[in-house]
Amino acid sequence: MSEPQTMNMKMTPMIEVDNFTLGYTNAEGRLVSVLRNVSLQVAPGEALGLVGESGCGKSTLALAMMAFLRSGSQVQNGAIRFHGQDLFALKPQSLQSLRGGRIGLIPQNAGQSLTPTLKIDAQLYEALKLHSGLPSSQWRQHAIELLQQVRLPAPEAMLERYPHQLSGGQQQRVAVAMALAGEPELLILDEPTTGLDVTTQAHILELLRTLRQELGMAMVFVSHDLGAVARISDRIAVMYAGEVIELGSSRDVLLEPAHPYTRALLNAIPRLDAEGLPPSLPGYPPKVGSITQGCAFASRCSHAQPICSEQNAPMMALAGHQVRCHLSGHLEQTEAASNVVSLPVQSTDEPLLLLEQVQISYHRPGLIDAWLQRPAPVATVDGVDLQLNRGETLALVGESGSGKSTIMRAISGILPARSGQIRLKQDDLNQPVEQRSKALTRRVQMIFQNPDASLNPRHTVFEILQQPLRLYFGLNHDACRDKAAELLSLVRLAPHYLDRMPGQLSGGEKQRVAIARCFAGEPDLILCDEVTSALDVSVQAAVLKLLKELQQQRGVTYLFIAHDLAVVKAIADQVAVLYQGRLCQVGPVSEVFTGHHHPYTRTLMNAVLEPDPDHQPVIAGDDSPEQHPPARGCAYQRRCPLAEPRCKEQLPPWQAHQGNRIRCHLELDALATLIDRPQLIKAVNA
Amino acid sequence: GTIRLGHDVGYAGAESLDPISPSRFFEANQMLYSRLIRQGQDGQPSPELATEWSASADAKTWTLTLRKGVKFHDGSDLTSADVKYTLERINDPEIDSPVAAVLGIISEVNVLDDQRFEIKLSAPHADLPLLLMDYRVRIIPEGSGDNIAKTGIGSGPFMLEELDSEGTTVLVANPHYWEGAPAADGAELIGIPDSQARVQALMAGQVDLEQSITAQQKRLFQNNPQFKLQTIATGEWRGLAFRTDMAPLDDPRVRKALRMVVDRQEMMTLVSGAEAGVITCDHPVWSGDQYRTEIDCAQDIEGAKKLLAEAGFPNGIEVTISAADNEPEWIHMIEVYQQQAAKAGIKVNLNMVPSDGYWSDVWMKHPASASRWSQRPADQILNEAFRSGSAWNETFFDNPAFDQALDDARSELDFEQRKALYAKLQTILWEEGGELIPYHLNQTRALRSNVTGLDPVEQFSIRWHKVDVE
Amino acid sequence: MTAITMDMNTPVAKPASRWRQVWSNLRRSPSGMIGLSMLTLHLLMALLAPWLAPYDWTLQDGYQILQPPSEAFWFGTDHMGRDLLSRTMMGGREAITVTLLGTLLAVGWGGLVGMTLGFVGGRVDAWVMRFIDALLAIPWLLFLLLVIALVGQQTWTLVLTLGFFFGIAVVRVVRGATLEYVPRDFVIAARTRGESRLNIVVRELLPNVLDALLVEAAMRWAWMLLAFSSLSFLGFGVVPPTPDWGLMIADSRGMISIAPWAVIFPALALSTLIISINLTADALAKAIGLDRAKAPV
Amino acid sequence: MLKLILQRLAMALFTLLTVCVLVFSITEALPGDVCTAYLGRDAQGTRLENCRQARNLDQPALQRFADWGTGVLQGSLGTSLKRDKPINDLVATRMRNTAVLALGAAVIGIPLAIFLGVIAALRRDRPADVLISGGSIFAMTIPEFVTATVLVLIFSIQLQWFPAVTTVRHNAPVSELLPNIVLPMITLALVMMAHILRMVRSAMIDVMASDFVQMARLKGVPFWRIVCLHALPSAMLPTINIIALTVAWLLGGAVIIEQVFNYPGIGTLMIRAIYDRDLPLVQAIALILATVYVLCNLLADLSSLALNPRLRTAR
Ligand SMILES: Nc1ncnc2c1ncn2[C@@H]1O[C@H](COP(=O)(O)OP(=O)(O)OP(=O)(O)O)[C@@H](O)[C@H]1O
Ligand SMILES: Nc1ncnc2c1ncn2[C@@H]1O[C@H](COP(=O)(O)OP(=O)(O)OP(=O)(O)O)[C@@H](O)[C@H]1O
Ligand SMILES: [Mg+2]
Ligand SMILES: [Mg+2]
Ligand code: NI
Repeated sequence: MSEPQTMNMKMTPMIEVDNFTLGYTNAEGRLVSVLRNVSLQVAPGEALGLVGESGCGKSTLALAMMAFLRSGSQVQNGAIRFHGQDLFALKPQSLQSLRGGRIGLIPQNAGQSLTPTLKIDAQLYEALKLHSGLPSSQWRQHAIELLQQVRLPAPEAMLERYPHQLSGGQQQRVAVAMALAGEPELLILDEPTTGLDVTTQAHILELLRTLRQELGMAMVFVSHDLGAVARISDRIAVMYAGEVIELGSSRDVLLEPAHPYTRALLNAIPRLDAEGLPPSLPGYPPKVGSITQGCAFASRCSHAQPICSEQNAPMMALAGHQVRCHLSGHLEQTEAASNVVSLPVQSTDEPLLLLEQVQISYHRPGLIDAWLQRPAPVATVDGVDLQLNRGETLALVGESGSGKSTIMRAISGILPARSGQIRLKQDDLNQPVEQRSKALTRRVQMIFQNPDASLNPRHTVFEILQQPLRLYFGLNHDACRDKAAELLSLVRLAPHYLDRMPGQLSGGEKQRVAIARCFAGEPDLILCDEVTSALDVSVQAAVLKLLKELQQQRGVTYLFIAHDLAVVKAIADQVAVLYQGRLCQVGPVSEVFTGHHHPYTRTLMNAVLEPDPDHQPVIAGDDSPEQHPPARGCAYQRRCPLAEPRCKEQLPPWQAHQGNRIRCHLELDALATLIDRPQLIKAVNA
Repeated sequence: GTIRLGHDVGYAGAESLDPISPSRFFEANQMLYSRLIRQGQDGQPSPELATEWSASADAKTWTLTLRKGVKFHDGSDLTSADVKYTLERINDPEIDSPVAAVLGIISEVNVLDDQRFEIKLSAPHADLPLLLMDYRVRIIPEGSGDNIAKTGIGSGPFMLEELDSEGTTVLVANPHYWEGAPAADGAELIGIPDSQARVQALMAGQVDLEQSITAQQKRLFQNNPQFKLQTIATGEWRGLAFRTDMAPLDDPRVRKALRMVVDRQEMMTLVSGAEAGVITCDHPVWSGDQYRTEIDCAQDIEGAKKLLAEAGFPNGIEVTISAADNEPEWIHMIEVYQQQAAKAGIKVNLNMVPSDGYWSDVWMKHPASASRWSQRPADQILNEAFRSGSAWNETFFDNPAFDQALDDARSELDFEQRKALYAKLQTILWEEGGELIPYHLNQTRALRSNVTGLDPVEQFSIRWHKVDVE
Repeated sequence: MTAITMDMNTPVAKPASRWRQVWSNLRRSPSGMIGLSMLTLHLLMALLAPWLAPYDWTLQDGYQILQPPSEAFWFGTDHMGRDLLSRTMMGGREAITVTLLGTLLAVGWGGLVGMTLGFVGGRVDAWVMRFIDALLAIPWLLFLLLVIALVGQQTWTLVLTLGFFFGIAVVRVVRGATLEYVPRDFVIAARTRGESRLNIVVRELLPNVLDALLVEAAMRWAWMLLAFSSLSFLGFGVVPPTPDWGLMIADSRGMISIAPWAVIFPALALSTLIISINLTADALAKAIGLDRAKAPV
Repeated sequence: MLKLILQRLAMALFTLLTVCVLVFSITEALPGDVCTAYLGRDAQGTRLENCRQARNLDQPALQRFADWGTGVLQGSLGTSLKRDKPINDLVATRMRNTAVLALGAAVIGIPLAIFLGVIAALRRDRPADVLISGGSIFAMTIPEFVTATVLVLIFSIQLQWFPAVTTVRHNAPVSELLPNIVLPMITLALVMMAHILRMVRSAMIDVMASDFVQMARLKGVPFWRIVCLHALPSAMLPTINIIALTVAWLLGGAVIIEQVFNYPGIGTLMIRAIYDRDLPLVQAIALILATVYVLCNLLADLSSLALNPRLRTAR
């Protein structure tokens, strides 16, 4: 997209949000504003990105653009106009034909947004019937065309399926097809790629880009992921606490952010090309309705002046974009590089955790299976050899379903390994957790992905922290309380949090409590399962920093699971790449990211998105996930662009280079040369 | 028209048309079969199949003459042989009928000719006709015993068409009935176990007649021109049986005290209704019986207290009565009794027991239990319920003078003397007996106004051939 | 400012306890408040009826049989001349005592067994659940009548019988609720910590299942009251002369056309009680955040 | 899929076996037997012994259970001890009558309940909902014998539209049963509807708040199309099993309705059989009703299979 084009279109806005304020009645019965004085315009054919932390009102705004109000909410002020027509003044009839017709929506979670009891064809036909005016005889043909357009393989077969029979990426494509059925002028995308795999995400974004080029639709792209927004949008609007605080072309906003919030946000994103941990954005966004006066960001802003908390900041025009900040123009340029936190590594050579030829399977043969002598299916995880030294961090990466959590379950003893050795120094970790000694369970602790689920919602923070203290050290109530307060201060929380329930904490606070609980046992090894994936970038940076600091103070060892390579790069000493439960590559971070790559490692790295309009991910040909690991040969054989016949037959050998082990048939040098050939998207996978 | 009657399916579908079966279907049987002797309007024995009867001087041999020209439903003639067969079958130990308890004294039946036969007794009995009046002593054709339960062939006013005791049993008029063809075309006996449902069926016009309704239910029909009510005195009673062989009730004074505290009129009013029956002073002989004696048994709290004090219970006593809800009156009766007895310092407890298994596990086992008896002639009831050693002597009454008087009364041929003896027996029971019999129940019958020919007599005396529905 | 100081300084009022929260939610539901006050009224009545009743509820008066409501007898009299107001006031005592104790018993054992089964899982769970299924497959009335015939109809045997029977269904519901939590991370966390099974059931699962259990209890109670009145109707419930609504209705139902008051007042008392329980249960479920379908078994 | 059904059948058989054993043990433990119940006051001495002998009651309990069990396997439910008739015949007509009643109630009640439940959910907290929900709570809390009595008073005694009690031969053809069935059917339907309605309502409220319904709105699908096509099938899913359980539960408890209306169904037979201590009959009825329960559940499972593609189609 070139700049002049965008400028031309601004003359005739397609959708115009005009000083729009929207409120809802909260639990106390007060009317509070979720969106405040939002003004935006989208021209025909233009793509606008809408970014911000969770809860800042992005979805609310997006839905309002379809004249949809969630229950309990009402328009307080302003209007939204589509081609000059006030959407909220429309009659239900015309609204119905507008929605799904001229304005289409692609929801965040297509899996839950497709009616589970209807086949794909019925749902597509419905969209065609309502919005296309085609005779019913042509529906099928057109539906197939639509599915081809979103590059779904075997469209005829897809029509016959139910939503649950599709993978997440396929569901998302169906949702796109359905939106396209109405031939919309404006497409609203509410986090269409959140929750998808890195590789799948890259594919969908690429699809959306090409569709836009082909069809020339306008788009409103909602996301909290600046990387994703950078890929799609011509212009970006940054939202904070229900306000648009910065609005401008992608390039301006991403490369020359003017608002302190935008800057901090961009800084908090870990990058593949940077060293160390990103600096975190302090504090949390205000609660809805708590800000009545002044700049909403004032309390978190490192540049705040008295005026900030007294007067509402006006939208100010700056070169190329608009900023809602009293100090705009007076701030110095970005200080990104200087802020990166770098902490020295303190690893030792003392091996702590050892995995040898570990095989894990969920399959439990039943009586009937044993009787019929059915062969057991291929193990979920197989042949895993890992060694982890005290004080080190080993990151396990891989797509969803690659068996990362499964390995962790085996180490924690919830799902004992079927064969192989797992040892913590001298102690045997092969036995299930119920049979382990208390001392041993104390030494291995776990932190979970979703702090909502890992904290008992009915316990106070104190009760949560008390459990391990009581169990391992037999402390009485008062001693527990002192110790618990100490633990909270360790994770930078004040003692008054002891009496709160998890429901009264923010996501980051919850994760801190979970970390405190884990450290209560004074463990040697901590298993971290995607501990930051559920958190906003700003919070993520703070949690990562906390983990790193604690590791230094306490000399603990982390087994760190993540699918975000940038995060891995920031925190880990060693990386193990897992595909379909089989290791592809293991080695020190520096080597893995810069040295030789296994083809799969390369695919993962190419798919990473960066908040930079010039960054282009390279996409592997196929993103369809596999059901079972292959029984023989290389685990990656089916998707590998370099696959050879022997890959299907023989298990590849380990090849080592400076501590970087790669499991591949190809010579290391061959890997290095072959892999840089550009890989193109295959138009339609047959 | 067709007479539609409800019945309570008392034997749960096992209803048998065999008149002497323990589960006899008496609602049908009284229409299908005839007795030798029936109760006349005056309560005295009157001719049915037997036209004449006479006793020998020692009252041990009776000679009876049968009516001429009576035919069974299958067309065969009724003869002395059929009677002999019927009576002997009753006493057949193989069949083991409960009716044998009534006619057990018959030792032999001899056919004199087609119309005449004689009955020989093992002991003198001056009132054999009263025994033959028993509602179960119905004459069946000779040799029909094995399938009578299904065929229902008798000489009554109606003939069986279909037997379905839980549903609707259908009877049709017998055109050859000896008293003349019935007025109605037929009868339907409809099984309705729930008594309230029977009353509702009557109110909704689905049945024509309900044989016994409670005093409260009377109000439902009283001022309604669509219905008529008939009230008939009967010998039926509900009583409380105290075992006389257990302390402290082995003392006759205590027993009398227990019975003296009762205000019988009030009890009747509350339990069954103000005019629901005839007050009785703890003896079983009912008002329609020729041997009935009237005693004064007004409530006497002071007297009861005195008796108790004499017996060594100046501070009163406590008794526990077991009852179930087989009979709804029982519970109500005990509730009233609780209240009345309390005045004399007698604490009455109700021990509620399951209604099934009541007769086997509670009655005659617990120290005190509720009881129920249907109408029987004086001699029969006094023997069955109070003679020492009798199987159903529920109070375990053991009084040699009483037993002696029973024997004397039976063999006494002079009516007045016999009556005096029976009066003595009743007085003994009032003075010393263990059973509280507050009153004999009236039967209240509700019927639709379009039912004709139904006399206000107890149900076994109804002349069904006269009844019709317009 | 940094995140750390910010967290320390945020003024937080000591947070309201969870139950206070539930209570304030409950207070905002009009139907719930109606239900709750009706329920309280019923319970108070049951508690204080012997002192409040205008007449002796067993006092029979042959001259006052089936009197319509009047100044002397507000609810009229029954077929034994007893004051219906007094009897209606007393008529809930036995039923409420039996069913309340029965409910506590049912929820107690059902909840414990259900939670344990849900947590233990595996073979034990499978077999016990088959057995529970079989118990549920027996027609409920047959089951109750058989057991009552077996153990008799004293108050405590009724409590035991009803408590046992209604607990069976609780097992299923609670097990289902437990299964929702067993795979949650906080339970896994407790397992990997090495907590004993008992500790996990009591400390981790119970607080979460408590909501479901509470709503379940209220619902079981309503069902049990209905079942109890059915038993009384069939003569297996309360022993006279203790007044009981079910018994009073059964006794007078034939009289409904001439003495409707003898049926209406006890029936009204019974159904207002059950309605109040239902309303309270619904509002409670909502206040707790559990707007779920009612399970009949 | 086939495996699933086979598994369910095996489980059902196990359930039924357990039911038989349980009921047998309880009835065996009861005080009194068919003879004491039958003979009443006459239950004494040789008469009692003869009666017991004639009914094989002198045999050990296990033996009798085994005999009965073999009979069942050969298709005979045994002989009623009290009535001395084959249980198969006794139960067949009774079961037919109850089935007619239940089916009638279900055919009227369930669709109406679903309809009202949906309306109440869509008009949540508005007058229509308050009316429907309030009515259903009220209907739920009135014992069925009160409802029945009131219906009889109005429709049979006052208006004389329908018979107050059933007075047909118990093996009368269904056509003869029909007028008798109206009032019991309405009573049963009322109780049943109230429960189902409430369940449908809350399921529907959940579904209407779900993502895919919101999405359907945002696709511009007309309201009633959303309700019928998108929401209702999903809302029915959690309800189907509960509907089945309700129906089975009510059938097991329809005794009171049958008794009040003198309806010759299986419930009244059951009560009688318990009173009579007619053990094989109790057993047979328990077995049959348990089978109905199991079948209802199976049917519900199959319907959810039909409604829920997740179960029907493997991924
Ligand atoms: N009924 C309601 N209607 C509108 N807003 C609501 C309602 N209930 C809660 N909210 C609040 O509105 C705010 C904005 O929500 P919204 O879903 O638009 O955020 P978002 O930016 O899309 O966040 P996320 O990234 O988590 O999707 C949130 O703080 C939310 O808690
Ligand atoms: N309880 C289970 N029973 C059977 N299979 C399971 C179970 N849990 C996971 N699996 C399968 O095991 C494989 C690995 O799952 P695992 O949860 O370890 O993946 P993961 O790498 O942690 O993925 P994610 O990033 O989505 O968390 C997947 O194919 C999954 O379908
Ligand atoms: Mg959102
Ligand atoms: Mg995982
Ligand atoms: Ni600051």
